Amino acid sequence: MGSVLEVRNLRLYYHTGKGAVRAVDDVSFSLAEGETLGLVGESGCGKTTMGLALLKMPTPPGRIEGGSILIDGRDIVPLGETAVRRTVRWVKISMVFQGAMNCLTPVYTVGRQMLETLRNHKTMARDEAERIIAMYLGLVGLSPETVRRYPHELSGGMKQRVVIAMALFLEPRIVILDEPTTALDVIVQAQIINLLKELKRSLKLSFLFITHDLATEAEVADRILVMYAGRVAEIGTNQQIFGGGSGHPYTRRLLAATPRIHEKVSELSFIPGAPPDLLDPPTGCRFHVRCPEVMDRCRTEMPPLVQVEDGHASACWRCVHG
Amino acid sequence: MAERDLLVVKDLKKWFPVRRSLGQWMAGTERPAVRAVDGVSFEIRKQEIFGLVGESGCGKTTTGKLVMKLLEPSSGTLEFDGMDVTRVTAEELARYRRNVQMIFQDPYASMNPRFKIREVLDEPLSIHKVGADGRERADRIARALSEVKLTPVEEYLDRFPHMLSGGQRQRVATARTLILSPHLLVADEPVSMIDLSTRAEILHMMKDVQRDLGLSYLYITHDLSTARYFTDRLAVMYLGRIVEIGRPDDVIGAPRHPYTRALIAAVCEPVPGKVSTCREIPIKGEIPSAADIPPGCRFHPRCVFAGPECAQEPGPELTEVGADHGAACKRLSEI
Amino acid sequence: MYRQYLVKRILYGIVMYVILIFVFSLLFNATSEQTARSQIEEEVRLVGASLVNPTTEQVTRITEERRTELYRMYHLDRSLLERVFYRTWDTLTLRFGNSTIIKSSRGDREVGKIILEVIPRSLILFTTAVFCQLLIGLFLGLKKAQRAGGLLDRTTSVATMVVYGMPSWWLGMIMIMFLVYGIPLFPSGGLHSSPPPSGFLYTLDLFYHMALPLLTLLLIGSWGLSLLTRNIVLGVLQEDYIMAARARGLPERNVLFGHTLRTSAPPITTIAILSLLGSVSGNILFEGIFSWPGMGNLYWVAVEQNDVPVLMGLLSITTGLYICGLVLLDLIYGFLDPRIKVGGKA
Amino acid sequence: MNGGRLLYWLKDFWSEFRKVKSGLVGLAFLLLFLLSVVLEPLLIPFPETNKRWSDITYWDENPRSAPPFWTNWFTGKKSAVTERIRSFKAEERQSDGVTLRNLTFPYEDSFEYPPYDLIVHFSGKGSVPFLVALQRPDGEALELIRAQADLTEGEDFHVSVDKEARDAVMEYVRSKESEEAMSRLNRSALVPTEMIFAEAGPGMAAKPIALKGNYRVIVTLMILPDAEVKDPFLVVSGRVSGILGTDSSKRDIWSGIVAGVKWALLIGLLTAFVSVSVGVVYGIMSAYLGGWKDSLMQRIFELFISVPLLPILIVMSAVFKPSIWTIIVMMCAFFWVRPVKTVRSMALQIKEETYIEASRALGAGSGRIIFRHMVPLLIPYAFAVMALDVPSAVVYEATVSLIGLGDATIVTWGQILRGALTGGAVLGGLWWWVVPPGIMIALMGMTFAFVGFAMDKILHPKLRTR
Repeated sequence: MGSVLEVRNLRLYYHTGKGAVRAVDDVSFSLAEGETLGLVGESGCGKTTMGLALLKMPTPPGRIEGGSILIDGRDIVPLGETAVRRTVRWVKISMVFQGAMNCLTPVYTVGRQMLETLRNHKTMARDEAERIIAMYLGLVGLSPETVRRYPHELSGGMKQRVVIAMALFLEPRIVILDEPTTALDVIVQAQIINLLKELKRSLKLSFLFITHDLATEAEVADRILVMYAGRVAEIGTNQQIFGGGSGHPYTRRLLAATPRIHEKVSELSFIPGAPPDLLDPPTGCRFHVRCPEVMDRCRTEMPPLVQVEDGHASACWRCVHG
Repeated sequence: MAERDLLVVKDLKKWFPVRRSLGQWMAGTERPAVRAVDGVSFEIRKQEIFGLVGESGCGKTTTGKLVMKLLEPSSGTLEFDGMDVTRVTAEELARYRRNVQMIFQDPYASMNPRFKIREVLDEPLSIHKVGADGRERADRIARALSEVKLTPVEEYLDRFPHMLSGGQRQRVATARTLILSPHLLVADEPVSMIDLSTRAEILHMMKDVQRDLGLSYLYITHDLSTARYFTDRLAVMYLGRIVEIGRPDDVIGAPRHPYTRALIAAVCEPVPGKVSTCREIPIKGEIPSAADIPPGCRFHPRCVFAGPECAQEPGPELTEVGADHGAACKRLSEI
Repeated sequence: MYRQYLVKRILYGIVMYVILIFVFSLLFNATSEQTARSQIEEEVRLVGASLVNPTTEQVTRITEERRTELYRMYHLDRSLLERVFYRTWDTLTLRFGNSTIIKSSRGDREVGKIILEVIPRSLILFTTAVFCQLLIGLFLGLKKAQRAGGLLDRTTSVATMVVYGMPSWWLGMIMIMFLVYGIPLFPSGGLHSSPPPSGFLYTLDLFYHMALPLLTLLLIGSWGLSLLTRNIVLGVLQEDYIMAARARGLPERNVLFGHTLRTSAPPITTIAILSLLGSVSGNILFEGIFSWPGMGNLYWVAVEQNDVPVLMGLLSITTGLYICGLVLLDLIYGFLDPRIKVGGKA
Repeated sequence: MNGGRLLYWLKDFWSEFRKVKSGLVGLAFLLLFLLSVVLEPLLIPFPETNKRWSDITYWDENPRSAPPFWTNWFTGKKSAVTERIRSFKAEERQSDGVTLRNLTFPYEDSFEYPPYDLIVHFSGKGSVPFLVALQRPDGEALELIRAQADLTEGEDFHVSVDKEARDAVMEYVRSKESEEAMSRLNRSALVPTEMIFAEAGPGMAAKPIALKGNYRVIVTLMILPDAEVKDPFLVVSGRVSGILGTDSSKRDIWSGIVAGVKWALLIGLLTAFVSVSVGVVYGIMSAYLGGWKDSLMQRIFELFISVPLLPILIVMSAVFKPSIWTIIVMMCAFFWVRPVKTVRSMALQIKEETYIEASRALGAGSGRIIFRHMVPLLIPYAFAVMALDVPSAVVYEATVSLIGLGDATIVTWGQILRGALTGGAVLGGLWWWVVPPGIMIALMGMTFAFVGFAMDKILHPKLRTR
């Protein structure tokens, strides 16, 4: 099975003074070539940590405890820092960070930063590199002249496009997008989403699209992975999750809490309580404290990821004999 | 109008003069100004939730601050409960402050991190010297907290803001505004920084409070979907002016202004089957800067239906297009 | 854009200098006039003495005439404000009048010449010191930031504290006592050895004489800078764009010297030069200890001889140099920080 | 900030401060300094140091430029230590109405280098003829001084062997030396004490060898009925003296240093307190007022900041010949500018915080906003800035004193260093004169640096950067 990325039982903990925060706790999924996997969850569920873990760059004091990350079949967890830096980062897998607005070094022009990254990984003549940069800037809808601009001279939308172009021009196998549209206005947001769709089609890229907004996810992702408190709650295709057949109460509650534009929603539901403290998460299913359909079993045993239908799995005791 | 409107805003303007460079000053060019709010008129009835929707930089937050009298208007009038409050003396302002309160976007930043919740809630009381003694003030604070359903009250009084979740903090901020029993609450993006799962909870709380205390809301947001669910009437703003106003079902259900249409087209829905299709948004180019606003209809450079007359002065006025539904566009009939 | 910023800043510096000179003239007006009057009396006495067997009536008339003429020349007969205005004008056009006692090496008493003669020597010493301090401070600061909390970091921080309140001239005295009289390693002071060697040997000799003062200044100044650099660099290392740069697979060398140092350059240079300007004005007496014939030494001699015109001249020139330093500082900051050099939104 | 909250805040602050090791070291030194100021009378051997520092007569007994006594520990050849001998054996005899009192002062001499001088002190009233004699360990006794003391009430009378006993000693040496050695001996170069404490015998004039053992200085007083003699004591002026030795004008450096502590603390703290308070208030007002008032205040600030500190201080001191108080005022006049920049930017940052706008929306006036929201954040930080400002005030005063423009009527470390510079201490290698004052200035600086940086780390209002 031509999966570009294979994550098996990944565990990443933040070792703070007060103990180990289990940000990513035994997560497994795979990403096929040319496919977009949507990683959705509320703040603090470990989605950004997951993205950084794939680049083997957990923000300190985070550390990968266990599990493996296979890119094109090669596990990058045991690799040394220099090996990862030279052969994995931006070559095999690149990332558009959450605060893309200040991911460009303020004192260098856009062109110089792109040139530096390009020629660091591929030895090529200067004009050849400039040609590639101009091409990719064009792809994201920016004039080649942007190369001479400093970051502070660009608007939010333009900076977003530059960062996306930079994530693409080394033609990596996988591109991680962490909340790329959250800080933008709705129209610019739509334009960026359209851009990503075109890039996916033309460059046959596989995306890992991380966001907390279900609506954006439905717009972009082929398959969806819902995370809650560091663990996988549900995984399934776009149709399976959003088509009404979602298996996990958390996903169903989230969908019911998202206001719709095209039909008058009389009553907006919500989930009482707040996400659990990952220092000592609740026993059994981590959602059981807030789950309206909780059973005794949920409180004691951690539910396994159960196949509900082909390619659709959910970690909830209700699905076990459902 | 059967009942008198609570708040009437007529042709409100707020221009921020931009510092001219030495050269411009020499040449005597007229001082350029950022026209953040450029002639806005609307009214809010009693017990009504009025929404102000628009992209960032459209002037909705500035309008909120003008209503809160945190900023002095460049021109236009502001009428509250029948009284002209555009220019007020100090005591009139103090009384106005008791009637009109504000909830801010970032629940954490709107409270002094070094104050306990008790002190946060005590501030309005000590400012307006309400409550004869400590006991009455403590009682008012307890009542306000239970109003926003943060019970048992004792559990929260001695905690610091950083010990509460986003939702709880926004409840404390709301309680702080209710303590002086205002009539109008200006809420600037109250739920945009709160997690999806607790966002509806806060909106419910605000609706209950409105019903119990007969409040009106000026609800400012960029999120059209929440506006459709939460508001009774809403206005869409673009570059400092209202382009469409009316009930949410009309404005969002059957939008007449091209900009409103573009906004609605750009909003995504959590429904399957749209992965492969590119969303078609009827709009062109990027939003111009508020310092040099296009002549005539300010939307015409980006409007797909723009005709020659759209670029000529004067710009379109709000015209009735349905029951309690207006839009500002010269080519309403052709769209 | 940068040119406009440059012109504005220089003009601003000049205006500041004029105002300060006016304030100084006003502040020290009483004493300056007093010395002016005594100089005039002396000149008048000379005139009187040089007359060949004059009658008493003739002597008083000529001296009286000479005195009123001199009073008018020095504008002493005008109102206070005018007098101060004229003195300001003289100071601005570098006409400081004559010194009471001090003579320049070529023997003339004109204050302007005396000061002009000593400025280059001070500049040599202090610019080299500032340059070395910047270099050491930057390099050490970077090393400390790389391994924050390490042994090097802790020891240098303690050194900074020890040196924090130490007067540089005192350290100079100690260095002379131990490294000149104790172990004769360095010359005891002065610019060069008494029969100044010529050509290349001269510069060698000059450096040999400058070595001890330079060493002392470095011991005092470079620690503070290294702590400063460390804090700023540590701050920048937490920024998003540094994480992004690392994520792009750039080698640590590029990330540290390229992105981090280049971004922290403007704040570092600002505070570094500001603190060095402060220390230069603080270490002015330093030269007296090493009898290094610069401006500091002249201050020392002027105070000893109580030579007011020289003191006034020195104060004006030092303030002028100080303001040039501040203006230069802003220009460098503007050059290094594109947000100023290239200006606002496109 | 009512009492309760202040106490709570202090407890909280102390729990943080305790964690910073360097801060505690600084605090320990600070307490040491304060203690030395309080215990000054006990620490200082010369009680009137403060008033009579530049009065030469007060220090007359001390040896000139003598190193500290503990230098003896490091050399084989020991030098006599300056000491004051108060214990004596007194015998009285009455003969025809006149009381003859014999005072015997024991002096144990175990040094290779004999003391410079022996000085007999006593007070009382009336005129008292007296005789001073020395009994040597080798049994020899020689009469040193025979003179008449006219005592006036309340005044201390003293007589020095070095000055008065030169002839007697010459006689003694002549009786021991050969004629030929005596002719070569130059009378004025003779050091009396070297002779009387040396081995008696030929060649003692040229190369005296120290005679160790117990000496006895016997003072015989003939007290007439109306005369009276009280509290006699003997001062041995040795080659090494005091904890930190003496300077070229015989002043005890240890006394000067200890006396200087209080002045350094006073100058430092007063200047720092006044200038930082002014600076902080100026910064807050400038930030809060905003608009043209803010830019006007900034222009005034820039005017002051463009003035080089030391040169203006030197010139003003040269012209106005100030006392210490005017120096402090001058320093404050130029130091207040230093905290303005940081405090103003912090105040601006706070002013932009949403909770300030929320308070204004609640109806709070500017006074309330400044004192309820800005001051509790900035004032504690101002104390950290104050601590960091103290050392520079101390150094500037020392520098002004070094150049001779300081206030000579008081004892400061700067004055001591001034004396050292003009007294050629560096050339003469009198390290105990040059090193201690500088070390103390540096130590004071280090103390406040440790305390200041520790407070800065805790109190810096770490505003959330969005």
